[in-house]
Amino acid sequence: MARYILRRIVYMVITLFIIASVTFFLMKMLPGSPLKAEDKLTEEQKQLVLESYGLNDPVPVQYVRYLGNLLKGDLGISYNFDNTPVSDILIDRLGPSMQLGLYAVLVGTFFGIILGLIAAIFHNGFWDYTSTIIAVLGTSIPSFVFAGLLQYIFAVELGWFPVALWGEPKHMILPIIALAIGPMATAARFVRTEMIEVKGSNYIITAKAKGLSNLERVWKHGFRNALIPLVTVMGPMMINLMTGSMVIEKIFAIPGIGEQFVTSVVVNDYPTIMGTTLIYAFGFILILLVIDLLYGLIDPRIRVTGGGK
Amino acid sequence: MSKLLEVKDLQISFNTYGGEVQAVRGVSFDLNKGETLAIVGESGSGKSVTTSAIMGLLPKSNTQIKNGEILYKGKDILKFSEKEMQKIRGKEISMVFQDPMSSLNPTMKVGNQIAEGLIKHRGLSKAEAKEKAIELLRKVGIPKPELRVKQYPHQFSGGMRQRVVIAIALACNPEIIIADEPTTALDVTIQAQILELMKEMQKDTGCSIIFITHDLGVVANVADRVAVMYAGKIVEVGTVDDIFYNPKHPYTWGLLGSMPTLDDNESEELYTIPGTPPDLTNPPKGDAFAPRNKYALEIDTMYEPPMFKVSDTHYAATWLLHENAPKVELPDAIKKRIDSFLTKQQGGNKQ
Amino acid sequence: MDQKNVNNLPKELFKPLVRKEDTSEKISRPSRTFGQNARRTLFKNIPAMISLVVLILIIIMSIIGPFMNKYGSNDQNLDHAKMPPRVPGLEKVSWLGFDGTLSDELTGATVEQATQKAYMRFNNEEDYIDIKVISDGDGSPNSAEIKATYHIYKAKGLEDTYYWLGTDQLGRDQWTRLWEGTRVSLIIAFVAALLDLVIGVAYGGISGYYGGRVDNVMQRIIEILSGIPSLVVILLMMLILKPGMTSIIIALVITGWTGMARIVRGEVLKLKSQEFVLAAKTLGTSDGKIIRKHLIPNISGIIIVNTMFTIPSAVFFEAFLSFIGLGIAPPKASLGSLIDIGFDNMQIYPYMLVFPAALLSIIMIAFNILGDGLRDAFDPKMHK
Amino acid sequence: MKTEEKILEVKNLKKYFPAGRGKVVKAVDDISFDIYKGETFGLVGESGSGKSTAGRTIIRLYDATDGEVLFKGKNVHAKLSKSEQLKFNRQMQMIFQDPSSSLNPRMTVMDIIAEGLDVHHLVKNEKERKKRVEELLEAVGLNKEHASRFPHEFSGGQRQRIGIARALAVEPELIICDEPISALDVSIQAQVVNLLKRLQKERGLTYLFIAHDLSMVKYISDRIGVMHLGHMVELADSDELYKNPIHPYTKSLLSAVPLPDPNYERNRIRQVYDPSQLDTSEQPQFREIRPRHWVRCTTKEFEKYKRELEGK
Amino acid sequence: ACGGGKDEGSTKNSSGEDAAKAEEQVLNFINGDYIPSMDPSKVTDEYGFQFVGATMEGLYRLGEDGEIKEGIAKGEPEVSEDGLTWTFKLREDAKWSNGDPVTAHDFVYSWQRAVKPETKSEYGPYMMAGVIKNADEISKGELPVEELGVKAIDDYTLEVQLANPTPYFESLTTFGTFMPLNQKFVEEHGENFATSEATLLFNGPFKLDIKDDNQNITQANEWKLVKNEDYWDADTVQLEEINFVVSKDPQTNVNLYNEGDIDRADLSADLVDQYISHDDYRIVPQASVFYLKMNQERKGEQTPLANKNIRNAINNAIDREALVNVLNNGSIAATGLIPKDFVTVPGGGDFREENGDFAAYDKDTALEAWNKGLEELGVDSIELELLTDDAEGATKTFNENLAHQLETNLPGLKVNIKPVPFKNRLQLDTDQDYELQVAGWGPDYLDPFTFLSLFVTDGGNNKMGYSNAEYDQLISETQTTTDQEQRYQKFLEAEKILLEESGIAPLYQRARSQLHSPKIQGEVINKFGATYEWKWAYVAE
Ligand SMILES: Nc1ncnc2c1ncn2[C@@H]1O[C@H](COP(=O)(O)OP(=O)(O)OP(=O)(O)O)[C@@H](O)[C@H]1O
Ligand SMILES: Nc1ncnc2c1ncn2[C@@H]1O[C@H](COP(=O)(O)OP(=O)(O)OP(=O)(O)O)[C@@H](O)[C@H]1O
Ligand SMILES: [Mg+2]
Ligand SMILES: [Mg+2]
Repeated sequence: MARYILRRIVYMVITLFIIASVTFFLMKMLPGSPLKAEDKLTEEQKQLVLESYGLNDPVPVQYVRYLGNLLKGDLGISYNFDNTPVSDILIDRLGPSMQLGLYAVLVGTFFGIILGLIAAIFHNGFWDYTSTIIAVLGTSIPSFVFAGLLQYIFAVELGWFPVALWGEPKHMILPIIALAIGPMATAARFVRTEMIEVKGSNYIITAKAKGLSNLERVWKHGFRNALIPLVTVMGPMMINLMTGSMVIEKIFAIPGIGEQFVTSVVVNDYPTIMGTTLIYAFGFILILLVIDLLYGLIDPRIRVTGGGK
Repeated sequence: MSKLLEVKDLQISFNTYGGEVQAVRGVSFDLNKGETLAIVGESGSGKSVTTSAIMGLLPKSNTQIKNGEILYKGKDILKFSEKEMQKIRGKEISMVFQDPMSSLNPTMKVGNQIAEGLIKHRGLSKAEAKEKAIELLRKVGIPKPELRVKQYPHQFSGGMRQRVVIAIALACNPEIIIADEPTTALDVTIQAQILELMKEMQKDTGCSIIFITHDLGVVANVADRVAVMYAGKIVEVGTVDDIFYNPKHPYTWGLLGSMPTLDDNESEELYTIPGTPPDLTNPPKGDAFAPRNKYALEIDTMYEPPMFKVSDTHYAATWLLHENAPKVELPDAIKKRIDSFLTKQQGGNKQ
Repeated sequence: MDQKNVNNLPKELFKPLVRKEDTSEKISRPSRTFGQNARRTLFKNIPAMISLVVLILIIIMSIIGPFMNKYGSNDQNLDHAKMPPRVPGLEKVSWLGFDGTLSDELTGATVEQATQKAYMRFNNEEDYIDIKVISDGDGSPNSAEIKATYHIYKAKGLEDTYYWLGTDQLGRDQWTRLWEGTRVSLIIAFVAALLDLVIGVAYGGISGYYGGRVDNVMQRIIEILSGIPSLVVILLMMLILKPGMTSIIIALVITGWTGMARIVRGEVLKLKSQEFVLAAKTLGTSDGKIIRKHLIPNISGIIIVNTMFTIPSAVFFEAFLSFIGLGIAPPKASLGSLIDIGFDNMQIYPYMLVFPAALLSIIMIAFNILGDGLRDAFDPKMHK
Repeated sequence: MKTEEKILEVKNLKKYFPAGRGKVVKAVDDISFDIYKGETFGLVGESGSGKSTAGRTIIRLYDATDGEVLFKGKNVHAKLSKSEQLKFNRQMQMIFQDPSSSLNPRMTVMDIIAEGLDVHHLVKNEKERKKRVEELLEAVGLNKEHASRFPHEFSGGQRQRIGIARALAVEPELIICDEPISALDVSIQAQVVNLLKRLQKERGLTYLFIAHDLSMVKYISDRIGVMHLGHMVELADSDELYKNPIHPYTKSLLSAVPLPDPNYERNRIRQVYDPSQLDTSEQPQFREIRPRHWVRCTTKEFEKYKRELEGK
Repeated sequence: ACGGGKDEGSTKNSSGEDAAKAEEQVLNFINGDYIPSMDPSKVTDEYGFQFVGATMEGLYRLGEDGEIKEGIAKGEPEVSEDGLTWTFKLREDAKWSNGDPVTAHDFVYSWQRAVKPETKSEYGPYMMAGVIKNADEISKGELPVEELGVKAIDDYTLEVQLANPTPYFESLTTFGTFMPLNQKFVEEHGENFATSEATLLFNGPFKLDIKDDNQNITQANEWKLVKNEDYWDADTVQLEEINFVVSKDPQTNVNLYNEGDIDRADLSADLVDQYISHDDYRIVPQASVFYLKMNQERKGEQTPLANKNIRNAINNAIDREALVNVLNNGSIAATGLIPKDFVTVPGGGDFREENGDFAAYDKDTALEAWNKGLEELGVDSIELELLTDDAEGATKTFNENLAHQLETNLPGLKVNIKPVPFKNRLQLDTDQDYELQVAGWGPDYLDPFTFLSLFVTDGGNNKMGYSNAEYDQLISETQTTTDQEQRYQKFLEAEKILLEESGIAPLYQRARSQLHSPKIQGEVINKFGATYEWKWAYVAE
């Protein structure tokens, strides 16, 4: 087990290295420069500043330097924010995003599972259709429309929640709802399909033959077996949500990484883009590992040491 | 002998897209205390549907029980509510399924799967149930049961899994065990072990067994009585000896004849039943077996044959037993084989 | 038949049966292919069929819709800017919102003050503004409330003009732009989905079929690609390429195909050890032919279903790109860019948001339901 | 019919599968046997003993880990040119176990059977193709109306016959039958077995017949090999094997076969196979204990078995 | 142009009456983005200048209408005959927030720091080169930093040598880049200077306060300005606290305003319709001008825009009133390069009025020129690419309307809009890889030079192949001319040249529309540098 995890970690490092390299060279294809007052400077002045950033060096030199710094854990200084290490940005901005994303995934998954279970138990009945409709709406309505509506209805019209801003628990409610709708719909869908499938399987019939009631069957036998596909989709979804949603963060004025990330791309803040990408990639790969380990926990047939296939 | 279970003129249909599948078309049989009744017949003949009906396991959505009753200790369980059925399932009547891998929950410890029924029906505490589970595993011949209860099904071999399934079925000392092809997925050697185990268990607990299979060899091994099913009907029923040494229905002949024995001369062709079973959405008029029957009579295309009594224990549904029917001899191949069996038996020589 | 009758059956019936033909191997059921079964299952799925019809209507409308009135998609007329929807016939039914009026609730210290505000708000066309007092107010700030209804068509002397879905800030007909935008969005989505399909199927097919090291390498590549946030890749592509439909499509495809490739690979892995594939191999069938004739047809269902889900997500992603300002180049519209504009006007000109957002949602819902329906249709377990 | 001409020679064939973490599954571990032209060679053994793997390796569906397979004296695992490969494909064919997965559900019976004809360009035009397919259908007892139907419309036995027709289409000399009847109903099994026997007679085919149902194997085979855990433990003429099983595994296998004879069954004494009783002092080898009767054993066991045989 | 007088009009609201002061002098604002930098030498953006301006003080401050008010400098400077040597007397009661006095050395240190290459300052060289002696050479590393033309005669006397007689130098010194810096403090914190509250030092009316003293300023999402009690003119400062929080979505901001959470919300064009009748609605004119750049030479090749008739045709074909109508945010049509109400011609009126309209909308003239141009080029249709960016909300419809106007008024013209992110637009501009481009310019000091120097031949911001020797000559002369009247004549003439041959086509002069709480009084809005000046602001009842 330990060896397996160790191997996976080595493997993660390699993947991260490749991702870092790929993004680095992608970044180099971007037009524009890190200059902030670019439109005011003369060519000469620009070159001088670029020089001081080391951007006039050949790309391979920059690449080696970048990797070197990376090894030291140095993600560089943001081009957009004066004298601000990328790590500071990540630390400050990831917090709210991760908080929101995590709660949204948890809340969404929780309600999604309930919806899905209801749908599966009352397969082809009223509750099934209702929960399916909710799930379809959830995946179909764009989050910005949904977030705008939430803000308008619950904050502006009804005044139940603050319009926007960040800091107190009450500020989190609307953004969490807006974010949770996606995971909820996805979870509901997956749980429903899987549960219906599982319900037809032999061991559920065996359980029925043992004299267990419908609820006991679904809960004790069905649910865990329906969990694997759910874990498979929810993992990456969690990373996506935890690395921020530009739209939600903008609408609710949340100091998160998602909004920052889009800005970074638009203003060519390479170090921040790279840093965010690496964090995302790291989270992504890590979650894949966690998912694999979870598989083992959920389903004892899947031996973790089997090589993850 | 008392009748534990009586099935009377059971008729079950399924509503499907292609029409109504008449899966069981008037099945009657009874099961005595402590006996093993084997039901044989080819795939789709309605064996599983019949037994699932006894357990109340048929899907509600498209099943139609058109007629008949299933009397368990005199009460018609077809009229039971789901709650009442839950009390019977696993406690009074339990079931062993064909595929030991898929009928165990892969994510649940074996011990818990056994204990579940005990907790539910016998009201045992968790610890007690676990004790009992270990005992059951020991009983079905699994070594080191204390360790094994904590393991998952995939850590068991096929044969051991089937033992676990049997342990689950035995857990609450049921009156009836229904075994739906419990050995079909297993190797011959393991099959033999399982059959031995089941017989032993029956001796211990005195339960009755309904044993479904299509392997006549297995039937010969386990059964006291045999019912042969074809196209949703029982076409012949009798004691094992009746069926194997004095078969009356041409379909039974076909089943017997198509199995080579180790002594068979290979140059002879096997006796076969030509063609394929009928489509149950649209069963033929008269005897469903007629199109595949070498000995079919004109009347077969018009009327369904009733059960003719051959002896007190032996009945068969074929017009050939009618007094007006031409006398048809057992096909040679089968006759020869039965003869060889009988001579061997008289010689009593067995290695 | 009772037991009694059995004994009195005529003897001649007990003659051996003479068969005219060997019917034992006959198959009586009508021949139905998997595809036909799938189609029947689909046709019986009412929500899916409704979705299909709705989608077909939308597609038809996206083609003919712009020609249904006299306005071109870029016919700007600033005098007619921000006109509310007005539909002949429906204009009589005021609550439908197609009566061509703008209305707003305004507050002031007194009714006069509020009315004054209303006049100001609606171009001072006092003659065409109906004022309904909601509360009289007591002189304190914002205590008086009125509802003002502005008959803008009349005010502008456009009694005979109808903009069915209103106009945008440049006075362009929203109806025309909505359908044109739908067309653009759908084209983007369809082409992106098609390319996803081609690349994904080829990649997944090769990776799964050849397996081993090839598969390993190809899977690692996918893994790395998914480790890079798709937004980075898409935004980068949008920055590097010339803005426009092509680059949006390319950007969508670059990140989109991996999903399809994964699914196809998984299916191919399952299928390739099936015995019919082995049989083809033993017959000497070439790899290409095996992939084409044996594997792809058997996963076509899953491919179609997945494509059905790709389309709405492409529509949606295009909308998102528009939302962050990287969408389709003006003056072309897409659903996304219309929603983007509508979003900014949400509270005052809700019609600018409502129609495109509703249409987008309908498209998404319809594709999702249709996708679900197809999934069921292609699942043999669902065939009856 | 049977000749002494070797059509297939399997020499020290090994097939290992990687099983992760550097482990391997030795699915087939050093087996050798010959098949003579026109005979039926039966291969039995419990599930997972490597029978299918052996069959598939012989027909080159798997690359051998080690060892040789000579078909008519030519090594089929050597690098073959495309045309040689095609020629080989024509001469050796396979019938599969699972009638539901061995036919492409999206192809008509016509296309399934004609696939070999197309690959090897055995027919010139559509008409001839149709004619050949109809002939083949007839040969396996189906009628020509079936050609336009899809596999799922057939029963298991019919499907298996379609599979046989597909194999026959290219007129092979050797057919590997990988449990062609295990998944079929009893009443249908006999149909297929009779068909296979008839075709063998008519066309002089050679079969490698894999099954775990010993009574059927005994019935159809001329010689039988018994496999256990990837090894061939015993090989003999079928009668000889039944009369004089030597290897304890063979004995236990034979003693477990259920027979449709209640009396016999009542008295059955099953022999339990206990590998720990085997001699482990040296690596066992495949030895000919009697002419045409081979057993895998150590020298000590060899002596013991010989004595037992003589004692009979 | 220096009004040395103290706090007059500081407690007057727009109508000139005194309003009652509220008990609690606290304001709540939204900031459109994070503060990217608080280092005066490095600040480049609106928000940086805003908060540097509020927390620091240079030689002078700007009051109402760009009036120069005393800062650290006392009274007006002494200027030499040739206009090249300026001597400032500094006040002695000015203190840093750590108690150190603010001295002339602080200015010397700061200005040197701003120009020397190691600082990586972008605005330092930009603002000082050509203004302060040797600044250009130093920024290129050609001269040591000590050679910069700025000297502390004594602790409270600062002498500045200019490169050219720069009449607007006083206004320059109000700008962020020219703030003093406490050398000891800056060097003590080295790299970390101005990154967190703890590494900032103030000498202005307010102090920046972030909850976490050590959080990087650029990452703070909420902060406040609190009154600096050590400020020499602290008595004048009435606001106790101004709270800021970052929020970018205009709709959200308006909602927050309506909930009373904030005291000002900028409106996007789309929101104007809804709030135009709101009591708190107001328009804040700005001095930024937007114009159409017409590239005459794309990647070394002449474009159709090299033809003067074509350019004139385009210039005349634009209906600017319609455009500002589309913008819908109070912006007004621009008729020249110099914005309205920016500078006044000495002895005359507003520069804009003096020089008149150069961008008349006249379809007929446009068409005539167009046909002539086409004939000269020998073509009958032209396709042009219009490069735009996404920097401002309404630009999408604006661009569409602009393109539409050009296409309808000039038959045979096809305009393809190419929207790219701001940064990309700048890159394409630098590469001169475009045909038409909507660009804008905001002033950095109160002098026409900030606009008119843009288009000298090969100028760093020309990038459109515009070249006119006469224009170049006039512009360069303005740098050496000390006589203001003459100097302005040259500016007037230069603008005329540029616009009469349609070097650019002016589009609009930007304004901001906002909801603005009436309780805010005495707030000054600047045309450059820090947008808002709160030194004299207070909260009314
Ligand atoms: N839920 C169902 N819906 C529709 N038809 C069904 C259903 N269950 C069984 N059938 C049909 O009923 C008939 C009898 O099936 P049953 O499972 O009893 O056969 P069996 O004798 O047990 O066969 P096997 O040996 O293959 O298990 C078959 O034709 C089958 O297709
Ligand atoms: N492709 C493969 N990869 C890895 N292991 C395999 C593969 N194919 C077979 N094996 C393993 O090789 C062993 C022999 O398998 P094989 O299928 O040859 O057995 P068999 O005798 O045909 O069994 P059955 O009677 O179940 O068909 C088994 O342990 C199996 O798990
Ligand atoms: Mg069954
Ligand atoms: Mg096998």
